[in-house]
Amino acid sequence: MNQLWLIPFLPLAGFLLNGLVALVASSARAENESGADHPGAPLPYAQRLFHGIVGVGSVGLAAVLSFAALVPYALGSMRAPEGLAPIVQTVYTWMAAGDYTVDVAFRLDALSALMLSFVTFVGTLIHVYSVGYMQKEEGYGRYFSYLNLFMFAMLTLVLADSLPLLFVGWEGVGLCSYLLIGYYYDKDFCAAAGKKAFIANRVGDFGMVLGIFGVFALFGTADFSFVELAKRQVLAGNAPLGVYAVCLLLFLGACGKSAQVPLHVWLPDAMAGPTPVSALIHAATMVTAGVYLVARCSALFVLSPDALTLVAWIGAGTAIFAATIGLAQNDIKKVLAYSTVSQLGYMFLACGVGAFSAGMFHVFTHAFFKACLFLGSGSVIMSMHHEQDMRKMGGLAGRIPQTFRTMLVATLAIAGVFPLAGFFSKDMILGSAAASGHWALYAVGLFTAGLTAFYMFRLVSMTFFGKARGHGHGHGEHAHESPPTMTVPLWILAAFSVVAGLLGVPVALGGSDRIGRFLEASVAHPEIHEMSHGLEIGLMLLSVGVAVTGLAWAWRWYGKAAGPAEAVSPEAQAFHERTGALGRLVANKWNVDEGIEALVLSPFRKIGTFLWRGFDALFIDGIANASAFLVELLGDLLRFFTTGHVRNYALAFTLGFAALVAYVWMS
Amino acid sequence: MPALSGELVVFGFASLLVLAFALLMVVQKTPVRSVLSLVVTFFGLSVLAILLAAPFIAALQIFVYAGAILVLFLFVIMLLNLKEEAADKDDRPVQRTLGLLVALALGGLLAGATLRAPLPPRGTPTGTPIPMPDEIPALGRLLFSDYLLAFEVLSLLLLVAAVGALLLSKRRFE
Amino acid sequence: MSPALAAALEGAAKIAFVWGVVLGAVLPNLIWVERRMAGLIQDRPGPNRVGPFGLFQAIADILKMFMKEDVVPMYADRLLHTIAPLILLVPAMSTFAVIPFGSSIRLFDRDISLVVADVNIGILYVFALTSIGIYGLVLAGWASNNKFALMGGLRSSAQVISYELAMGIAAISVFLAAGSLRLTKVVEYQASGTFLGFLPLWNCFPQALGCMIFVVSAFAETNRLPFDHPEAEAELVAGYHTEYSAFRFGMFFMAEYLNLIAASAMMATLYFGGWSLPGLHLTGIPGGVVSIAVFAAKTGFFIFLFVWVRWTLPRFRFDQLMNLGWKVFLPLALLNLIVTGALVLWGVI
Amino acid sequence: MTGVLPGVAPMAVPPGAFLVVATLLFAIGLAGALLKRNALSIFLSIELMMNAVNLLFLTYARMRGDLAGQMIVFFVIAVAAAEAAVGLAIFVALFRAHRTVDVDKIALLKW
Repeated sequence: MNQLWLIPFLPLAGFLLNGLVALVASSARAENESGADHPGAPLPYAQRLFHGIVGVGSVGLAAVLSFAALVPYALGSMRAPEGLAPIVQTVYTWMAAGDYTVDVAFRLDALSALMLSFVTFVGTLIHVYSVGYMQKEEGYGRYFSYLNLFMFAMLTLVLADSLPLLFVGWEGVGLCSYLLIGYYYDKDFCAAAGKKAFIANRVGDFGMVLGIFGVFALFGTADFSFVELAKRQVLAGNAPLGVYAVCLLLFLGACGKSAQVPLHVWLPDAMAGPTPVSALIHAATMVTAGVYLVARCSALFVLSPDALTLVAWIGAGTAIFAATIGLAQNDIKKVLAYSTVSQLGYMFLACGVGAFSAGMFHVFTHAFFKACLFLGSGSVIMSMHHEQDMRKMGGLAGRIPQTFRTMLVATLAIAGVFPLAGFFSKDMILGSAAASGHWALYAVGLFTAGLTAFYMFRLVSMTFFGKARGHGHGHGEHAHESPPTMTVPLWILAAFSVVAGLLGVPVALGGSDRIGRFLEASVAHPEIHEMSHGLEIGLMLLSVGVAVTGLAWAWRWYGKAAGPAEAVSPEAQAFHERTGALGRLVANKWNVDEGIEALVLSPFRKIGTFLWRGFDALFIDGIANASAFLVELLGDLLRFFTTGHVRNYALAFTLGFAALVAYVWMS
Repeated sequence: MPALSGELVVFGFASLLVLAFALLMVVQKTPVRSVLSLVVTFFGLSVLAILLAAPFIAALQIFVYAGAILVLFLFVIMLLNLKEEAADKDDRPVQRTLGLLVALALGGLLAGATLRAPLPPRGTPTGTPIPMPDEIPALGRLLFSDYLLAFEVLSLLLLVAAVGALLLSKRRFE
Repeated sequence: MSPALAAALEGAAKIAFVWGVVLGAVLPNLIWVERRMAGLIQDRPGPNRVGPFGLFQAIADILKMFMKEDVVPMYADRLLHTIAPLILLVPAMSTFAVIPFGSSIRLFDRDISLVVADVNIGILYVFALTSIGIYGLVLAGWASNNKFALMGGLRSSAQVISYELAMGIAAISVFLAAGSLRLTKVVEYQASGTFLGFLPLWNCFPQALGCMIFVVSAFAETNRLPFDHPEAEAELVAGYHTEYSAFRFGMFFMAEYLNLIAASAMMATLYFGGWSLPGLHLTGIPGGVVSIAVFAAKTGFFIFLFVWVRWTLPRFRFDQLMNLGWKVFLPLALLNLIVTGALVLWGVI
Repeated sequence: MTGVLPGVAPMAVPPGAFLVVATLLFAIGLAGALLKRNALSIFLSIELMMNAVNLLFLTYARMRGDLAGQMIVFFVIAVAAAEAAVGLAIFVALFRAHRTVDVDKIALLKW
């Protein structure tokens, strides 16, 4: 497969096609309906079919191509002792400054191959799912064109061979996320959420851009050949400090994109978008771009241990922080959102302790079960007629069995129950944390694992067990299973969240840590002194134990909640009363939004108001008005010379000309 | 002082004609008559042009200037039915006297200046010599080589002028 | 005798010859011919009293005109009213200067080319004069202080200007083919070869369209039927010369006929080979004489055509006239010019 | 003094004479433009000035044996045609609006 560029450009083609057709169709409808196409008008079936085929088809084709590309590569590099050299294909020279050129070049190596595999695969499934999920929505074509555009940007990001090109994809996915969060732009909170996401990402991108410049300053190049240079420690700039700064800047970008504290605020609000979007962009693919970036630049990060420590602690902090918030949420999607944030924290924790391959492994597995969970929640919400409050659900296990089973599997996976995917990846993270001697981090991770298990099973229990709460039409009693276009992807994802972990069975369990060896080629590996297998297995048992405890606890508090009215058991209520202020704080998401409002936004508003009222209105306008006044004065004086008699003008003109001639003659 | 030749006689006659009728054109009160005197002036000018080895220009002078432009003037005058210039005397005497003075002064200045302007020494003409028997092909070649751009721009200008004239002379602007 | 004097004499002789023939022989007989033709076409005898076949009718008319009183209406612009006919007449008479009426003749051992002034801007000269003629009409109309006259004058000038365009552009293609503005060169070009192998290289064959345009426009230029709006009796009494009488009217009359003759001569020269006749290559005196005869014959034919058409076709409406000129002939002439230009460029012609 | 050209007979008339005629003509035209009140007459005077300039160009062309002068005259004539078309159209419109073309009666170009 020697045409890598086709992979991103197929979705682009899909985007153009869908977008154009949607535009033309909607304008046509607007015309013959004598007005803007009024909301809720379902598209004609033929057009829906077209959009579906183009949208799914383009991405599916891209997926086929990418597997055609990466499978041979993966197998080959598995056999080769050192792994294969990365495949780099230059499409054309993007910009040339002096003797330095930035090419539009695509790179296929272990890292991008891994990303490519699940991005295209999960992406395709979610496109299929969307066909079912969005069928009643208006702007069907718009939705698919955005989704295709996102796939284009994401694939560019993954395949890019240079930081500038990666940044293009980076911004592209940011844009698409903004567009899709604000998909229901006629609802205020959706538009607001979109803006919030965009601005939070800007903060990150600011660091990202500076980071790119920094990399260029350090290595004299911005394409990924700098990784090699970093491995051989060939540095141009002021080494230790420079590296530290660049790492922090790049990590700032990663934080923005991957919703790490304190830039995580946008991700929960992003749930305002359609659920498949949350699954694709805000769980499986885009938000992991930050981890990908850090893994890409791992060689650089390794050069600066301080930066790595910071990464690790930010990750760990985010993990536990988000997990605590997740405990107290009642909106099913919000819970999943915070769980995503917390899992991302895990990944950064792994990177921080130098286990980049472990981080990427978790990215990989997480993509499957989190996507599965989100899609499942989407199915639930749809069956509940767009009810998202878990307290109004309950007892759905019997009504939507397929959704229930798939979600249960995914929950066990994310909780880290042996032998599901989540277990291996999470355990690899905790193991390497312990192995690298950061026992504090390990403890945090372990505790978070417990919390994860708890809130996830809380979600499952409140949704599916007990009796149907809520009342009136369109609730539990009338819930019905979703169409196969939605359930089939659920099953596939569930299956993968079971088996995906087998890629990385640790040596201790008689496996051979394939993923680690696979990624060796492209990510750095600071030497981790091995632990004895006994200790390792012990830790595994411990984490499984913690997970099971969490599950049991959640079942005890929420699973048996019987009464039609109550969502939670008395114990839970009691516990909540006992925690008091702290509990309220947690339930209120630690007041992060309020804090940002108070510390950042309101000062900015004040400054802005001052610049407007004081500086612009008084000073600038003052100058303008003054000059205008002067000109007017001058005009009042001069206008007495304009008699309006053409002959006067002619005479004056001639006098001037005569004077000129006289002057020329004399001189 | 060159010998009195036929050419000189023609020149004297033509230039007298030109100046006389130019003056007549200015002092004339009736627009129609001033147009006519201008026509005569142009005749004289074309004679001068022939003396200056520019018969093509001479023909154009009559063909375009006298034959087209001034006829247009006549048209407009007749259309607006302009008779005698208003009998009431000029209400800006200053303008009148001053204008006269300035015109004379400038005329004198220019005459002096042109006469003092450096002229190429005898017998060393610069640029392409005028092929006496038929200068029209030479002009044509020049027009379509060195002056091509000007020529094209000119054609555009004429088009614009035609359109503009049509628009302006429409009865209503709506 | 000195060459200069000889040249002067030669020129004088030619002028005398041309004007003598035109004014003395052609013009009076033309009047007669026209009236007799009218009679013939209208199935009546026509003038047949004065002299044999009424041949002296023209002379009688002219005498009458000179004897009548010359009336100048009140409130007319005397000066202009007086000179207007002259302005019309003089150019009409000057046109003949550039028309080659014969090949060349050898007399008093000097070659005499049979054209008064062989200027290198022949055609431009002709058109310039035509455009001057307009003034005569306009001023006659304006000076008479009579609305019919004014109408006639304006009409005629509008008409002449309009058709001058089509005519000129049609003629340009001829000069493109001949490669010179000299009328002698044009004639020589037409005498030089054959068209399609069997036809003489007269411009009427390769330039058929241009020829048609030129001929029809010539009718308009000379204010002849079917384009005689300046003096459309039915509408304008007598058009621009309503207020003219006696020999001033005669001048207009003369001018019209002179223009007619000149136009015929131009057609013969531009499109029908002038004095040349295929397969006729005499030299010396007989050659010159024969060439003059040939030229006279061709011109005569066109004069006849003018008369014939006048008594055959009715008058157009003025708007029809203008539409024909601007919307049909001008584009056609331009098309013809472009095609000719292309052919010349590719060396076909 | 005369620029003698190959193929061109030496000028029997001193070129200075042409120049003087041209400048006088220009002065006359200028006087007309400044003194006349009828817009059309002013326009005519301007045409006269243009022709004076044309004469200058022709003279210099002859003196220097350079066709460029005649070329410029050609362009001047063409431009004059365009100018006349537009100018006269303006006068017609003006007359429709004010029933006069006396530039003293139409003094709109002021505050």
